[in-house]
Amino acid sequence: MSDVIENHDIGGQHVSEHIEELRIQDLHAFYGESHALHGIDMKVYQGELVTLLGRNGSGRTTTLRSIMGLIGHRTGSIMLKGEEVIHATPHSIAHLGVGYCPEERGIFSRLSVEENLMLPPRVADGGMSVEELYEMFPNLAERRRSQGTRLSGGEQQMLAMARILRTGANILLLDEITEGLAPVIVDKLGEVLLELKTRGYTVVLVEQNFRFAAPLADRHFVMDHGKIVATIKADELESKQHIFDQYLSV
Amino acid sequence: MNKFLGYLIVLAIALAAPLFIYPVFLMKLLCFALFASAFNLILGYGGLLSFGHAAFFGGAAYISGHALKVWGLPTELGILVGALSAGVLGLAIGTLAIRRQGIYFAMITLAMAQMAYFVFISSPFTGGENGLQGVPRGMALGMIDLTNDRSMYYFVLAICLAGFLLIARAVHSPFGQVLSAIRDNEDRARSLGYDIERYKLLAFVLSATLAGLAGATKTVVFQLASLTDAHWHMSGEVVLMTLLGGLGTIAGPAVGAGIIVTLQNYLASGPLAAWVPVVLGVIFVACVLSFRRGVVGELREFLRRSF
Amino acid sequence: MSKSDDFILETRGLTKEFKGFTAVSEVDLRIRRHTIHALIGPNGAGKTTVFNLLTKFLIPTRGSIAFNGRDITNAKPAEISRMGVVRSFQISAVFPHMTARENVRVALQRKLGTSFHFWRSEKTLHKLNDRADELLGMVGLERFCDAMVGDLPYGRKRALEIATTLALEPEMMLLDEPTQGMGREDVELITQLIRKVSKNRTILMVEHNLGVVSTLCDQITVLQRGAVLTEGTYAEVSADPRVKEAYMGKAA
Amino acid sequence: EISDGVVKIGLLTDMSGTYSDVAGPGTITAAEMAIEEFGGTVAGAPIELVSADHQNKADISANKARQWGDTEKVDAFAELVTTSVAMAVFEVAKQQNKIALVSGAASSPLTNDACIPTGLHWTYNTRALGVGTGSAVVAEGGDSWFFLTADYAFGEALQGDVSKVVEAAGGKVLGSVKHPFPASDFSSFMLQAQASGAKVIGLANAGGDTINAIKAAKEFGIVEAGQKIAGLLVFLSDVHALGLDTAQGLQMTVSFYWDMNDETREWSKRFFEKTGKMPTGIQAGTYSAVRHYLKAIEATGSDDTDTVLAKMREMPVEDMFANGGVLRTDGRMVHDMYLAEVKSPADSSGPWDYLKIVRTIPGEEAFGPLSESTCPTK
Amino acid sequence: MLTDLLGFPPQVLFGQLLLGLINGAFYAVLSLGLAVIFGLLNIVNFAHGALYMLGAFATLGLTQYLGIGYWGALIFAPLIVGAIGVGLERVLLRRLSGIDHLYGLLLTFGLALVIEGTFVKLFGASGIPYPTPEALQGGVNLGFMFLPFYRGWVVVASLAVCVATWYLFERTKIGAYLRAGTENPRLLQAFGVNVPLLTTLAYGYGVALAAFAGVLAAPITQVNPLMGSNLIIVVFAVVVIGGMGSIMGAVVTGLSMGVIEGLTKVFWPEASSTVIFVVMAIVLVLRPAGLFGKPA
Ligand SMILES: Nc1ncnc2c1ncn2[C@@H]1O[C@H](COP(=O)(O)OP(=O)(O)OP(=O)(O)O)[C@@H](O)[C@H]1O
Ligand SMILES: Nc1ncnc2c1ncn2[C@@H]1O[C@H](COP(=O)(O)OP(=O)(O)OP(=O)(O)O)[C@@H](O)[C@H]1O
Ligand SMILES: [Mg+2]
Ligand SMILES: [Mg+2]
Repeated sequence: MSDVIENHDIGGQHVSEHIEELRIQDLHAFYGESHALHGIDMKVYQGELVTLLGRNGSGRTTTLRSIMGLIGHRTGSIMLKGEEVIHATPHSIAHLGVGYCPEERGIFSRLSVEENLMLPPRVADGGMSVEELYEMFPNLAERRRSQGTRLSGGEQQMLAMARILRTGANILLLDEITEGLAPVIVDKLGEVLLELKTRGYTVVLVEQNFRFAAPLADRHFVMDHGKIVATIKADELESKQHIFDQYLSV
Repeated sequence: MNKFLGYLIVLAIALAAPLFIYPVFLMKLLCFALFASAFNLILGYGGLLSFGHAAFFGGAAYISGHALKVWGLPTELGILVGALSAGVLGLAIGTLAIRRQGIYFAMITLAMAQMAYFVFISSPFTGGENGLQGVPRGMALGMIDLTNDRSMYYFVLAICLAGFLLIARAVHSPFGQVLSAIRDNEDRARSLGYDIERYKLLAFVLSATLAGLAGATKTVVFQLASLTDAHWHMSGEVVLMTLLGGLGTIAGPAVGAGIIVTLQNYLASGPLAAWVPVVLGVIFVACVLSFRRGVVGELREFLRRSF
Repeated sequence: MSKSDDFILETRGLTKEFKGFTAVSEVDLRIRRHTIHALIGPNGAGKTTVFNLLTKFLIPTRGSIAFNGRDITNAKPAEISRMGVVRSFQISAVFPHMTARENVRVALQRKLGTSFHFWRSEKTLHKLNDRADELLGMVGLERFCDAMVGDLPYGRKRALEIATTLALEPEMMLLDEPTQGMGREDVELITQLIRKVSKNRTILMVEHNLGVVSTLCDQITVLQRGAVLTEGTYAEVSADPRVKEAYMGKAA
Repeated sequence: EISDGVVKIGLLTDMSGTYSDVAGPGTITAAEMAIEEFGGTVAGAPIELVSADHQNKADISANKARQWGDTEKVDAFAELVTTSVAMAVFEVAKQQNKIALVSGAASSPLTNDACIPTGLHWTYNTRALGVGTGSAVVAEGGDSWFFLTADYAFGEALQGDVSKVVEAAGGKVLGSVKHPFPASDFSSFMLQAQASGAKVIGLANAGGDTINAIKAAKEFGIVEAGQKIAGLLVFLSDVHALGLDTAQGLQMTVSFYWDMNDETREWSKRFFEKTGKMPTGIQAGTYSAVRHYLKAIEATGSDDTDTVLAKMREMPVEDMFANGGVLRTDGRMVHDMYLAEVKSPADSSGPWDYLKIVRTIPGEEAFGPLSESTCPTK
Repeated sequence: MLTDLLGFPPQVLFGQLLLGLINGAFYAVLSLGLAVIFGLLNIVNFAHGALYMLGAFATLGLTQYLGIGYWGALIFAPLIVGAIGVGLERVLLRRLSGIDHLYGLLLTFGLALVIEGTFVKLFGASGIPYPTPEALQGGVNLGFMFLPFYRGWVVVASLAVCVATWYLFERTKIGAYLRAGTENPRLLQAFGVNVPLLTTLAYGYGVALAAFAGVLAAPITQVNPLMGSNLIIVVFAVVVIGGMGSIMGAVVTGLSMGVIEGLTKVFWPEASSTVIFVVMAIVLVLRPAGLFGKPA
């Protein structure tokens, strides 16, 4: 079981020049007194799409939240684009070009759909325009004036995703973004992620829907009980099926 | 068994206390302990912060004072009338407020209590700023002379014990179960078929009635009812007592009331007299910042962790 | 079989408008007794809104709803639940500061009619414990009877929620995305559970997981833009090109 | 025979509120000055003074007094500014059979309907104020009145007593408005008073309330527009706070003024050295009451309530405050009152030189005969 | 109704209305500050009355000790008190983020007791006079009443502040941040907004508004340690009527409640201090989220 991946292990063609966008070392995170992450180590390179897989409660969301600086108590090291952010505040982390789409969607009820969309400040150049986004998610265009939380569950999910695509963030932390979406929309999201990858975006994807994640990802990190227990490259999926069986099914 | 022994010891102390401590002070303490426990019923177990409980405390104080002084009712009956009218007032205020939660609930109860306050200040029967003075203590059961502080004390002790028992029972009753379910997850309780407004309302009315019982008893002890009892500071004070003692614990509010009343009494006669509100404020702040479980709650937590 | 032939729930011309926006329009839904019926459709099609109308969390703009032939268009949420229509929530709905047994007991105790009795001892509720434990056993929670529910993992909470719902002995259960946010193993668990409890019961569910829908459901209604697009068995529905285009995409 | 071997006086006053300037800490100093005159002991027993802030609240006062009497061996209660306080303490004093020396509260009911056998009303009362200021104002042509009244027993009593005087002198009362106690913004009440068209706006309030009302009148040009303000209970400290510019010409009835004779000047100077302020009538009255109480103990060698009370009634009150004052059986201490007028800045020689005594009102005229009193135990 | 009206001389009616409007201006500025604070921190700032009082005392102190007159105080007192607010937020209120909002109410209630109690101890409860600024002494006879210039100024200054605040919070991006920040500050921060700073500044601003009202009030009501303690309850009612957290609601309701109170003083003086609470009860029954509030 190798937690640390050396540069030469990287196989994905999309990975440009092996620039380290994210490096996590010995990350521990705590909710009050409960210890949620027990020493995470991982690296993600620019232009890579990786997934975090695992059972409910294995610590995937917590990992994303830790990277974002949203967990009060954490130790270890998190390097983002070469900067140590373990002690940084969430807003300064965001300004390194990180976009976060939370599990619970986090649509603001006191803002209209459009205000929700326009809310996150731009953190880098090259974000998508509002028109592009409305084209991608026509439901949103139709309901742009209504109150954010009046949207249906799936529409809220679209909004949460669209919102960070606008900001120009090029490291995306996406938590269960296909949740509650109709299969057609899920297909569309998959296309979007592929497109982003070609643009050099780095994506960390937390997914239950393995069928969705498998064809997109360069590597899969398998988590269990707050640890990364296996790393599986896209081309090893079949050979390492037993690992999935061990950690993901009953 | 252990618990039972504990209760016996507390009871023994309560029975012997007036031999050593000024009974009037003890009675005040008991009344406030009951008031805070009644308040805890709605905040600690119902999850609703009422910022208007002074209206019930003060309202009952006035009405029982009037009943005893002007109508000449026997003492027990006068107290009962006061408590029941607090219950009726609770029903009126509760019906309006119960539909809202959190801060809105606090604000509505505060505003309604403020209306009650203005009624009290401008009605002739309350004596306005002068207060309702010279309420007779009368006889208990028509034979025990209550002008004697000791007898009065045992009378008050009996009333307050009855109040505490009722509260403890209500918390651990079928009703209490539904109430804590509602506090935990309102929508779910509703989807299980409970008409949650009615449950909250009942809790509110119970709490108001018992707060009224405390206020009425206090009137008899001190032989006067005044605006202080109905002022919003009183509503704040009872929150403080409950919070300090421990929200949602049976003994907490009584302990909190004990601490605050003792402190007030002790400070008032010392050089710190004028600092009483400041000291209370500091306790408030300290409680909220680092002591949210209250004395009893923290103690319980400590015991839980170390054993 | 004649009994299961009739419809337990029927809506006629059910319509809901929000400030000029029609979320549900003229929906005629007929749900056969003792079946598992699914409501599917694109995001924003109006599925949750239909649910909310059926359970009276929303008031219909037009149309009527009948349950067992009785008009319930103007009933209140608590009434519906007492009549035997119980919903589960999109997120898990439990009482976190109570034990699992107490959670179920809260649902059971309503029938005793003593829920307003604040002068009675809690002990009067103990006679419900056996039934509560039985229900917990049914959903595989026998080991967690005395556990504080707040500490249970997500999948268990959902299971508990279903046990609580069962305690009401509902004739009909409404499940809104019962497998949402669940890992593979929990999806399995819940799917089996739903099948288990569907005996002698009617279930209406919203679900995007087509795997679950295809294995569980007898009848499927597809909504689109607030209106019924088509109805039928999974095979029928998934063969419909309109459904493919609007909803299923490659998945079908 | 001194009970518990100590003579203990409990002084209840408003230490920080509306009446803290007219009474407040100054009354403690005054009482201490009386005790000092006895060298701190009387009839062989030490004299002790305990004090507390009652915040103008009846309940606080009653509780405090009760506790003092029950547990702290206090023999007499003193000062008791504001009527509601005095009445609450009367209730306790009656039960405990202890002497209550009222020098702060003003309502005449204290020696009428609300009297108790052991309650002594020392400094003044609302009747005397009416007789003094009321009749003086009517005499100058102010024959139609509108009252701004503090909404508690004292305000009511003052308005009632003054109204009687006004009506007896042929004047008319056009109306009144009650204001909360204490109030800060009087503009709305002033507008109502103005709209009444009365020639005189009578302020049936005291302390901070009076000051604020007078300022509001000035702000809204009430006086320029031709109405007259009559402060019915104004103290030296109020004049000091208002400044002569605002207060000049105001007529007021006082029980005491520091600049009346050598004795008053000498005592007041000592008081000034301790407090930095010249004494008000309440403060001087507190001194007089405590002193007379101690004298009676000295004379009888006992602090038994009935014995002391009898002696206090028997001896005339002779000090710099009262000249041959008489303590009646209804509790009233009858002494001369004075009608004064506030000097103009030009007439004043400096700070505290504020008043010109216009008339001495003989005690009997100010307080009325005992036969008028409705006190049942007189 | 008209005949009823005619039963009162216009002097009374218009006079009380105008005074009501002036009081309303205070309600508006104070409730505006509360709304801003509630809007972002989700805290019902019970200390608002005490901070209003601090504004008045700051005015007094600036004048007495530093020789800075009224006009200077109008700028500096809000700044000073705002800075105190910033300190309170940083040291105390911040520690409550993420727990039940009711604790914020309780904490600020305690703070109010501490601040007011301390000032009563230091300065007594009877109030200290503060002179009307030279330039605004005197007044103008409007026919139906004599309007002191100063009171007119109060209305003008308050309205100006209200409009500026409304613009800032409703028409700029800050407004959206504030609304979003109330709901989910952590997420907003994860989007790159410096929420802690925003929170601190919002509290400081709300408090500075209270202090501004305090400066305006100093010449009218005297500088009194308890000047805010009963006012605060009325202002709470105003905020609830307007809709918690609604800027517009706070301003409009503040002014209209002043006027309604003024009218009540004509028709039924005894009820004037209660009328706002009656209005509040009615509004909450009919529109639970307040007149301008959006239902949750
Ligand atoms: N706010 C919280 N307070 C306390 N414990 C928490 C909190 N959030 C998560 N945990 C615990 O931390 C552990 C990891 O949770 P996390 O949410 O990261 O899991 P996950 O893999 O994302 O699962 P899920 O599928 O539920 O999103 C779990 O045991 C969970 O119970
Ligand atoms: N309270 C409301 N006010 C205004 N519009 C609403 C409201 N609730 C829902 N809508 C709109 O009605 C439409 C139907 O919503 P609904 O939640 O029923 O969709 P759904 O079919 O459940 O979708 P999903 O699969 O995404 O959950 C959506 O477009 C939504 O924006
Ligand atoms: Mg939905
Ligand atoms: Mg003695």
